Formats: sequence, C-alpha cells, structure tokens
Amino acid sequence: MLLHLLVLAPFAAAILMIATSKEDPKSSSRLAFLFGFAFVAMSIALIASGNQATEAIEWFHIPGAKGAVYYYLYSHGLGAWMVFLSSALSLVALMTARNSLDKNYRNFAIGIFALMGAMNGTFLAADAVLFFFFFEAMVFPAAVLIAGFGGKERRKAAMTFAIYTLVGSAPMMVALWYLITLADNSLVLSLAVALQNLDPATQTTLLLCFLLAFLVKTPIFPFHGWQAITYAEAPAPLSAILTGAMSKAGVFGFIAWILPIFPLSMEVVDSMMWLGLVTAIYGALMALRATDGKKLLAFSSMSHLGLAVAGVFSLSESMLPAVLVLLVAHGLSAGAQFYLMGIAERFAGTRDIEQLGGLAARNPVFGSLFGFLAVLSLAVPGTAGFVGEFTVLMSLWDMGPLPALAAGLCLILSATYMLRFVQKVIFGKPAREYEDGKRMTAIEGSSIGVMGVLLLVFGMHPAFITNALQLFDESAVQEMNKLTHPAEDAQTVEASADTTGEAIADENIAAVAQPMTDDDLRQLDSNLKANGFSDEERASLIAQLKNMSESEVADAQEEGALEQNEANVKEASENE
Amino acid sequence: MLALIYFVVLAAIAVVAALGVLFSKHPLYGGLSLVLTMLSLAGIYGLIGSPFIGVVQIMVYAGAIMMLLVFVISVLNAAKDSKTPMFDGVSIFVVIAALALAGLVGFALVLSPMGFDVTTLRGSVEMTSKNLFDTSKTGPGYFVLFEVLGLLLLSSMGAAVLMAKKRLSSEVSEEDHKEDK
Amino acid sequence: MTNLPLWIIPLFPLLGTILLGAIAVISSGSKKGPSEGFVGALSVLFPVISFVCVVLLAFGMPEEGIRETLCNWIDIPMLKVDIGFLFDGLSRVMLLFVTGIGSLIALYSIGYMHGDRGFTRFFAYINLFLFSMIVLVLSDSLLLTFLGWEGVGLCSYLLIGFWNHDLNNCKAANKAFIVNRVGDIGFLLGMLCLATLGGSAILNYEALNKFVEMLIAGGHVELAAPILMIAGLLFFVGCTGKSAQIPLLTWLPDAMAGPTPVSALIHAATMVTSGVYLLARLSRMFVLVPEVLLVILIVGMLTAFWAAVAGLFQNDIKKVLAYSTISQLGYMFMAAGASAFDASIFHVFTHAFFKAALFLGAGAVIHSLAGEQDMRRMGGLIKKTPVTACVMIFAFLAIIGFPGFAGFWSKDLILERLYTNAPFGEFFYFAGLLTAVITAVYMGRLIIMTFFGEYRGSKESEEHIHEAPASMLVPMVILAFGAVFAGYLWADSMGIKFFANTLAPVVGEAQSYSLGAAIHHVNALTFACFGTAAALLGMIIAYVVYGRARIPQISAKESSAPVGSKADWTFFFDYIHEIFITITKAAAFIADMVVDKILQAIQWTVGSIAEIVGDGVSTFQVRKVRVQLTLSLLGVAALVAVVLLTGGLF
Amino acid sequence: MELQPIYIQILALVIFTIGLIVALSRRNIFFVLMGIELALNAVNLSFVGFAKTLPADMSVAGQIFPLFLIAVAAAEACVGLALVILIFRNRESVDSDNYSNMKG
Repeated sequence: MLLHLLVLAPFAAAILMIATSKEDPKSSSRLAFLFGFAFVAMSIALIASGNQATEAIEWFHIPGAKGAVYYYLYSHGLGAWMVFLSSALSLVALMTARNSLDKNYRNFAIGIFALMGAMNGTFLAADAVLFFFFFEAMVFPAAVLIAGFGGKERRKAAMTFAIYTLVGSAPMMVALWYLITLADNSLVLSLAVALQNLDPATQTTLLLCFLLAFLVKTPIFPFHGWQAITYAEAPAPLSAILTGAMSKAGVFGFIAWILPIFPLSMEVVDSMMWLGLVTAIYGALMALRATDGKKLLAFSSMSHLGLAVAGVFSLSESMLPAVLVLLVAHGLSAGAQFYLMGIAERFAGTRDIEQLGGLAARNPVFGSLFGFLAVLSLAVPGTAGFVGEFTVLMSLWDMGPLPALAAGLCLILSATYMLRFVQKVIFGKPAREYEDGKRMTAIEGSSIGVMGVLLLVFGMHPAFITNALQLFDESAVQEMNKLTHPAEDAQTVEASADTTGEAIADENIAAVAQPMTDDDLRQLDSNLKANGFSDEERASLIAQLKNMSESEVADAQEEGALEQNEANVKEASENE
Repeated sequence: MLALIYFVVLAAIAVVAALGVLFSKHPLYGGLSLVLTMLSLAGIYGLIGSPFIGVVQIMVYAGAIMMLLVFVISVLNAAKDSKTPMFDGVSIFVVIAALALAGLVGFALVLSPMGFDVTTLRGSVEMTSKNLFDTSKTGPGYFVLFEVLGLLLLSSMGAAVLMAKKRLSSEVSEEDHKEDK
Repeated sequence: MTNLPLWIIPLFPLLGTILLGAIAVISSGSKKGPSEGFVGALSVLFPVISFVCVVLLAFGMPEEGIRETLCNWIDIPMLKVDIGFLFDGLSRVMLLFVTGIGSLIALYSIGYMHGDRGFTRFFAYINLFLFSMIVLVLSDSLLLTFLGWEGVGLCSYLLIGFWNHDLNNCKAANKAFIVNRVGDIGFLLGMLCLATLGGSAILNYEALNKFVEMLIAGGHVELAAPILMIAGLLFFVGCTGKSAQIPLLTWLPDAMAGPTPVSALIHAATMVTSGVYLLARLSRMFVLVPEVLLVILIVGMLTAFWAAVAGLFQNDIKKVLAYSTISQLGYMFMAAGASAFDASIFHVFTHAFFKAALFLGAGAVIHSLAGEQDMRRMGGLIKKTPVTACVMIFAFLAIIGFPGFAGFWSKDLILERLYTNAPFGEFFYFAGLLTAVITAVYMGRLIIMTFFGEYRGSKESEEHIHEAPASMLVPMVILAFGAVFAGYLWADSMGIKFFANTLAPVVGEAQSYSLGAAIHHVNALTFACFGTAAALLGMIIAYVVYGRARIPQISAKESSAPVGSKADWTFFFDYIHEIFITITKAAAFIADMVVDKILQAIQWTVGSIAEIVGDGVSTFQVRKVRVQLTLSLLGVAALVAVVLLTGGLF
Repeated sequence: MELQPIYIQILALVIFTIGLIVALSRRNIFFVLMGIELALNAVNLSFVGFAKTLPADMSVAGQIFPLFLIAVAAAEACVGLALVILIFRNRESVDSDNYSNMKG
C-alpha cells in the first residue's frame, strides 16, 4: 500500500494541484507543502518498515515477449533511501521555490510532483519494463520544468538534457526488448537467467547498451555534456532535485540492474572503476575552473558520483553500504548547496562567483549556513560524507593502492574547489554594488538547516542508513521465483540466480564474522605448514590465536585475529 | 479450356481498360474505362465461382461509386485541366518503382505453387449470408465487423455532408483560404 | 573520583560550541550583539569545567589507563568502529595542557578580542577547536582520532580566516586547510593500509598494540614490515601536514594571519603538536620499522635547521615565532625519530608553555601598538610594558634552553637521546646543537628588537602604548611560570623522572624494543654544559649583531616580508609547492579548455549533422508528395526483395 | 491448358500496378482517386483468387472480405470526392501537386 501510494499518489497530487488557483501562490503552496510532508513521512515509514513488495499485477504484454509485464513494486533499503531523497528534496524545493516564483508556483509544484512520482517509480520498480518506463518518464517533467522556469538559455538546456538522456537510454530499450523476448518475464532473475544462455559477444553488446543509459544519467566522463548546462540553467530547486535524486538513478541502475543481471568480466569492472575515477578527478578539475556557481556545484556532484560509481565497481564486500551512505550524503549536501546557491542568486542577482562575495557580512545567517554546508560536503569526519567516502576509499583500496590514491587526490581537489567557492561567495567584499534581493526566509533556512543536521546525525550514526539495507534478501528471491516459475523448476532458477547475483548476494553472508573454530585452526595450521613455517612457530602462533579468541569477548578482537592470520598467510605467500 | 478462353478475353478487356484509365486525357473517359475494367472483373468473379461478389461489384462499385465519380467529374467543369501535363518527370520514376515492385512480387508469385481446391465453397448468396450473419458464439463474428462498417459508412456520409455545407457560403471558403495559407 | 565518565570531557566544549554558535547566529542580525561579559564568561566556563574534569580524572587514574566504549559508530561489513575513549598516561598529559592552556587562552582572548564584531563566533570556534582536540587525544581508535584531526584542521581554517572580509586571510586559511588536507589523505591511506593488514579492528590502538605484540612474539616482524613501512610513511605524511614539517610546512607562517590567541593556542601549543602525539601513540608500530624512524629523524633535523635559519630573516614578530615553532617541532620529530617518544612528548609539554607565553606576549605587544606587527617599528618597549617584557624574556630563556628553565630540560634530553639512540648519533647531535645556537640568535634578535633600544615607530603612536588589561596579563603570567618550572617534572640530571614514569606504560615498551639491551649510560652533565654553551653563544651573537641598534630605518609602505636571497630561503618550500599548484592548474586548464572543448565539438558535430539531415529530408518532403510516396513504394520493393533473398525469417 | 490460380494473381498484379502508376504518376486529382479504386479492385480479385485455392471452410474469409472492401471503398470515395470538391473550390485546380502545403 505504501509503495503504491509513493509511486501513484504524487501523480494524483500533481492532478489535484491543477485545481488550485494559479494566481494565488499562497493557497497552492500550502497544499503543496501538505503533500510534500505527507510524502516525506511515507518515505520514512517505508525505510522503517524494511523490505516489502506489492502484489504483482499483470500490466500488459509486449509483442514478442514470453511473459507479461508486471506492475510490481519492490522496496529494498537502497531504493527506499533514494525515495526518501527524492521526496525530501522535493519538499525543500517546494519550500524554497515559494519565494522565488510567484505566479507560476502552481505549475512548478505540478511538475515537481510528477517528477517525484516518476523518480519513486524508478527506485521501486521490480520489473525491468516498469523501471524503464519510469526511467524515461523522469525526463519529461524535468525538461518541461527547465524550459519553463530556467535561466537565460533554458530552451537549449532543456533540449540538451532531454535529447542526451533519451538517446542515451534508447539502446537500453532495444537491449531490454531483446532480453524479454528470451526471458520468461521481465523480472531481474529471469532476465539474468535468459542472459546466461547467450553467447559472450551478445552479452557484451547488451551490457554496453544498458551501461550507456546509466552512464549518461549519472553522468560519467565522456557523457557529461548535458550536465553542466542543465544544472546551471535549471531553477535552483530543480537542480537540487536533479543532482540529489535523479542522477542517483544512474548509480542505482548500476547497482540494482547491471550487477544482478550481467555476469561482469574483470575488464569491464576495471574499466568502469577507472571511468568513475577519471570522472571524479575530471569533475574536480572542472570545478576548479568554473566561474558559474551552479556549474561549479554541478561538476562537484559529477566528481562525487564518479567516486560512487568507482565504489560500486570495486565490488568489495562493503561496497553497497558504502555507496549508499555516500549517495545519501551527497544527495543531502549537494541538494542543500544548490538551494543555497539559488538563494544567493536571488539575493545578489548573479550566480557568477567572481561577482559575488561578502555575503557573510551582508547576510550572516545565510553565510553561516552556507559555510556549514560547504564544510559538510568536504567529507570532514563526523559527517555522513566522511563515512561514505572513507568506506568507498576502503573498497577501492581492495582493488589496489592506485585507485585509492586517485580517490585521495580527488578528495584534496574537492577541498580546494569547495574552499575557493566558499571564499568567493561569502567572504571578502562584494565585487559590485547591488540591491539586495529577497533574503532567506526562516522556512528555507530551517529546512536547509535540517538537512545539514541530518548529515551530522548520519555521520555519527550511519547505521540509520546501512541498517535498512537488505538488498535481495531470501524472501524476495523466493517471491520472485514463485512468479517466474510457478512450481516445477524453482530449484534450478534459484541455483543459477545465486551464481549470477553472487556479487550482491554474498554481502549479507560476509557481514557475519564467525568466531574461530578448531577447523579454522587446523586449516590455518596446514596453510602455515605449506608456507614453510617451522613447527614451533606454528604452535606459538596458534596458541596465541586461541588465547585471543578465548579471552577477548568483543568480536572486534576476534575479527582482528581472523584478519591477522589471513594477513600472515598472505604475507607468507608473498614472501615465497 | 473454355474457362481459360473466357478468362483471357475478360482479362484482356480489363487490362486494356485499365491502360485506358492511365492514358486518357479527360477524367470522364478515364472513369468510363474504369467502369469497363470493373465489369470485366465482375465477369471473372463469376467465372471462378463467386457470383455474389461479381453482382455486388457491378451494383455497388460500377453502379454506385463510379457513377458518383463520373457525376462529380461532369459537374465540375474544370475537371479537365489542359494546363496540367498528363505525365511529368516523376512519372518515369513512378513507373520504374512500380514495375520493380510488380516484378519482385510476380517473381514471388510464380515461384509459389498453388492450385484450385475442389472442396472450395462456392461464393453464393447462401454461403455469404450464412457466414456474414452467423451470430452464434462459436461463429466467425463477421456481423460485428458488418455493424462497424455500417457506422463507418454513416460517419463518412456525415463528413461528406459537413464538407458540402461549407461549400454553401462563400465567406467560409474565404476563411478556409486564409487558414490554408 | 575516578567514576567520572570520559565522555564528559569533550562534552562541555561541544555544549559550548552549540550554545555560542546559536547565540552568534541568532544575534548576528542585531546591531549591538550579545553582552561580551556574558559570552566571555560562558566561553571560559566550558573549557575550565573540562579542565577540572581532566584534573579529577588524572589524579585517580589507574596505571594502565581508563578505557570506555561509548557506542557503535560505523558498522558495515569490513568496517566496524566504535566511539571509544582511552585515558592513559599519554592522553593525560596532552589533555591536561590542552584544556589548561585552552582555558587560559580563552581568558586572554576576552581582552584581546574586545570589541570585535565576531566576538561570539570566535569563542564558538575556540570551543569547537577544544572539542576536536580533546577528541583527537582522547580517542581510542585511529578513526576517531582522525575525526579530531580533521576537526582541528577545520577550526584552524575557520580561525585563520576569522577576519574574512580581507581576502588575504581567506587565502592563508585556504592554504592551511588544503596543505593539511594533503597530509590528512596520507593519514587516511595509512589507516586503509593498516586495515588491509589486520582488518578494521586494528584501527583500535589497543588492538594494534596487541597485533604488534603478536608479530613480535611470533617473529613475523619482517613479514609485515613492508606494509607497516608504507603505513608508517603514510601516517608520517599526515603528521608532516598537521605539524608543519618538511615538505608540508608552508601553511604555518601564513597561518599567522589569524588572531594572536589563535596562533598561540592552535599554531603553537596544541594542534601542531598532534603529529608528535600520533607518533607517540603509534610508537609500538613505528619501532618495528626503523627505516621510517630514520626518515622521521632526517626530516625533523632538516625542518629544525631550515626553520631556524628562515626565522633569522623575519621582520614580523609573529612570523619569527611561527618559524620558531616549526623549528621546535622539528626537535620533537627528531626525538621521535630517535625513538625517544617520551622526550618528544616532554618537549611538547614544555614547548606548549613557553611558546604560548611568547605568542601571548607578542599578542600583548601587538595589542599595545594597535596592530603593529613589524619588529622594525618596535623597540624599547620594556619601559612601557614591563610585565609583558618580563613574560617574554622568561619564555625566551626557556626556549633557548637556558639552564634551569623548562626548555633546558626538555631540549637537553632530546639532544642527549639523539646522541645515544640515533644511528649516526654524533651527526644528529651536532645538527641539533647548531640549531640550538641559531634558535638563541633569532630569539635574541626578537627580544632585542622588540624590547630594547629606542622606540622606532612614529611619535604620535608612542603616546598610546599601554600595558595590556588584566584578563590578558593573568594567563601570560601563569604561562610564564609554566615556562620556568614545567621542566622540573623531568629534570634528568637532578634525578626527577616523574614525567618519564607517567608515559612509561604507553611508550616505554616501544622504546625498550627499539633500543634493545644496549642503553648507553652517559654523563648527563656533559650534555647540559654543551647545551648551555650553545644557548650562551647564540645570545652573544645576537647581542653583537643586533644589540647595537643596527636596525635599518624603513619607510612606512614597505612590507614586513623578507626580500632578496633571504626571501628565497624563506619561501623555498612555497616555490616547490608552486610547482604542484601549477601542475594542477595546467591539468584543470587542459580539462577545461581542451578535453571539454573537444567533447563539446563532438557533441555539436553530432547535433548539427542530425539537424542538417533532418532539414534536408524535410525540404525534400514538402515539395513532392508523389515522390515521397514513390520512395515508400521502392522501400516496399526493397523489403520484398529482402524477404525473397533471405527466404523469410519465419 | 486449364485456368490456373496463378493467372488470376498475375492479372490482379497487373491491374494493381497500373492502378499504382495511375495514382502516383497522374497529377489530376480525379485520376489519383481512380487509380486507388483500380488498385483496390485488384486486391479484391487477388483475395477471391486465393480463396479458391483453399479447402472448404478456409475459403470463406477470402470471399467475404471483398464485400467489406467494397463498402470501405464506397466510404472512401464518398469522403474523397467531398474533399476534392472542397479543395477544388478553394484552389481552382485539380493538380495534386498544387495541393501540397505540408510544411515539414
């Protein structure tokens, strides 16, 4: 029920908003706020209530496909958090837009609700065709809003945005159609099974088709042409939603669709990771030179998302929670910064950072908030950004020191451009005389402040985020199996699904650290022996390990010991 | 053998008349040749055992539709347009394209084997009415199509009447003229 | 009184931050601002309370320290970290002087910052800094230390750029933060490196020590050494960033753009010593890799020597002190490199007193001269501000290692340990001694130029020179007492080893491992004599060179930065950093102007081709409907042909 | 020599081609309409011809469908002529090339 509400109710809200007065933003904004709060509350409830799925309703048949397309929603931790981001950012967007737009507020709210519905659908869809439907549907409200409410070059921006994203996902549509003509239906598992029977060349082609759509949406390095102009020209509240929630659809696609469906070869994983890192560094370098405040933020988000994609393709055990925390943190902080930049633009009448300056003195509350959020986006420990970036770095370290070094360079650069940004916008003296525009109102300030506080809270206790994460848990897999194969060969599907979804599936298993057993010790002993340790050395080491695992109650130490003997074994083999 | 002779004669008439449509200068002559084609086609229908269609062809097609056409042509005096050339450069292109298509399709036809089936039903009035108005659940369901067709005819009549109404006032046609620009 | 929970220590400064921050934000709209007395009282109260807590805890501390795990912090696969605190000999010392000096400097700042528009904001930052610093030294795991580590860097950024309407301050602040960030990444990667060795649990200090013990006991040191060496080097990069060592030291002189109490608290007494703290904290790990220790030793020596020479050329009173700080930090690193971690911490301790006193004294001088920082416009101030002068002179004697003063004990100890412990000990001892001479020279120059001779500023400004208010003098005097007597906690030649004993549980084992059985026993008195001689020699040189009023008159416009070859020496590392900055800028330029333009060109080409094709087809279509239909006819023909040729797909 | 279904089909094809050529190559709008009628007739013939090659029940559809086609042709002629008259009133021309005001 919650899922249906979150996906369909925004559209209903958009339709209801039509009934409100176009001339009177006050009444329509009240209704919009009400809806916005309701959606945020629902998304929190969704996170709190864990994994759930709706009944699979047959929607329609695609000619040539074996099975039906289902209207089937499924919420796992990742999707639920993304839904939270989309609804929370939409609410704040509605709040900040209230002061910037007067007459057309109603239409803006309609667009935002439609966008929110499409985004929620994207993040919750369990059926590939449904996912694709919403994935495309996101583009239209966003493009219309950009064309309707954007800056000077809004038409060009809207066209660039729409064409880039639609063309980018066209190959995915073809690949998807091809896949569902082979699969039993369009759910993840059956797609994965269908793909297994294809020859490698076809698999690679299909993979590239799918990748392209998400690469463009995220965006990743050579496909980022739409991003800067779109984020810069879109109205600031919309830019916040675009970067905070919509661009996450790309990363979400990598995690929820690419990884489970495609058996990835090492080259693909490696090149995707490097592509992510190149994006991260490239974005940071571009941000260093950007003079348009919103473009700077756009490149900064590109940099962060590149890091997230690199993290996804590190495929380490801790990848999923790490990337999720990073995404949530980035969504909140980048969103808040876009809102603030919008307020600065409204206040000073320009978004050229060379023209801005001295806002800390002219508008101290705004200045403090701006500085506060800039610091939060710098991944200072104690903020959610730090937890995300540190854990992503840790995942990257698994792939070797070089990726981690590149990511470290990216962090240094991020500090550089962010400080430059802060310095140019709020410090120093204004470069020109201007009339003050509308100041930041209490409701805007407090809503953005709440986002900052959330970042701190998540930073000190990221378990709020990571606990919600039970992607592809047992019951869901079984549920899908039932749908795929009513009775007879559920067994085989499960087996094959396990192998394909391995990258994801062992996340949960690995999370449980096992205490040392005698078997482990025996195993270790033989390992050591094979590596040329003398008898006394082995005995002493094992005695120590035994002592440690007995005496230490806390599992931290146990893990340390476990890891230690692994490390020893590893080093021993290196030594040879 | 006799059937073949009848067929050849009728076919020759039909083709010659069709070519007449193609080469006649005045649309009135073209229309009359077309009627001739249709009549000979009706004969062929009868020859191959579908007399009902042949009769309908004569009554509805040749009788009603073509007469309407000829009537309109005679009403509009300017229908004969001496300024417009009969053929132009495009025509050659068209002929080549059409012949290419025809050649390919004909090639395909010649390749595919077929022969008359002895059990084929004769397209009599009885057979037609039995199938067309079979309203039982297991039947072919042509009657629904029949009703839809009735609606189509009704609506096309309505459309024709609407357009005819516009013709009555000259102001409207001026407005149309503007709109067309 | 040991039943106090540990989290109460950082709690109060945090409360202070939140409270003062709220006051600052709320009152920012009003013209007048909140009452300074009220805000000042609040801002001193919180550090003092946590100081009292530290003292109470310190006296009842058991030998092995107090451990306390507050709650779970990060819990994901591969990374499980708790928020936990560790109160042992090392953190006791650090906390005592961090909170103590922090409280004193907060008190001093009330006078110094009087009338500033950002009065409340300043104290909010100071409290935030104390919170971060307490977390840094109190935490029981590297990750939480890193929280404090970045936190103090952030506060340093905020406080250097405190007067943010001047962009130069902002730039100095940015520089400090970015250079520190480079070091922080080293720290971060070091943590990752350790984690690959032993899982995330090893980030806990206790687990790390256990791990090291296990390695030693099992005889697997040489197996782990390569990874440990990389980790050690990375951690050391982190330390060089925070503690302004070669090569990441350029930010500290620029950081003097901040208010003077900030320089005293952050850039002299506490924050910059956190690198030394980290070395001591990880001493067990570092002693396993003597190569890294050697690197530390060499870097420390070079830094100490270079900064001392650069200090000779400075005209800005605060810059002299900044370079002196770098130089003294170099001493501490040398000590750590010679695996004399207790001596380095002892020097941190004494240095905190005399350097804070020097900075506060300099602040008082600047305050009395209404913002003048150029020493060439000072002179003869001993008559006008006798108390400040006395404080400064005591601290001066302490820093040059005059017998009996605090610096004497700690510096001598370091030199002695260098001689006995380090490889090529004689060489490093000599370098240290030479640096001590130079230290005495530039500090003597500072004292002479500031307090003796004739006043060289303008006449009208001479009228306004006045002694600082009591709220500034009291902390100075207390610190001066510290500068004199702090050294007696470990007066080696007098047989007092209190300080060494308190640190023994933390670093003792590491040191004994590093030294092995062969501990040289030398006559401490000999070293004391050499040290004293160096100090005296330096003072004499200073008097000969600068004592006879040979200070050139300067025009009012001239900046206080050194020029010519002196500048080359001073800014040597700035030039090196410039190379990296240029590379980054070039990369950004290429990304922006070349790569992005190429991508845009491709994008534009594809777009325009599509447009041209579309235009062409549409003009084609408009004119001839029949042609278009015929084309479709041909299309059908082509399809038929395809079907015929392929024989049909189905 | 007996009558073969293929003859019927070839006749239908010839008439269809002539119809197409008339419809596309003549510019007089009346000839265009007549060409379409011709092509439709050819299709009818083809339907019936094919129906005769199928056994009993299956031959029904092929013989019913031409009836529908004739009815549709009637509707088409009705509307088409009305359109021609309307356009002729506006343009004073029967040249189909003059009618094209489609702008891409």
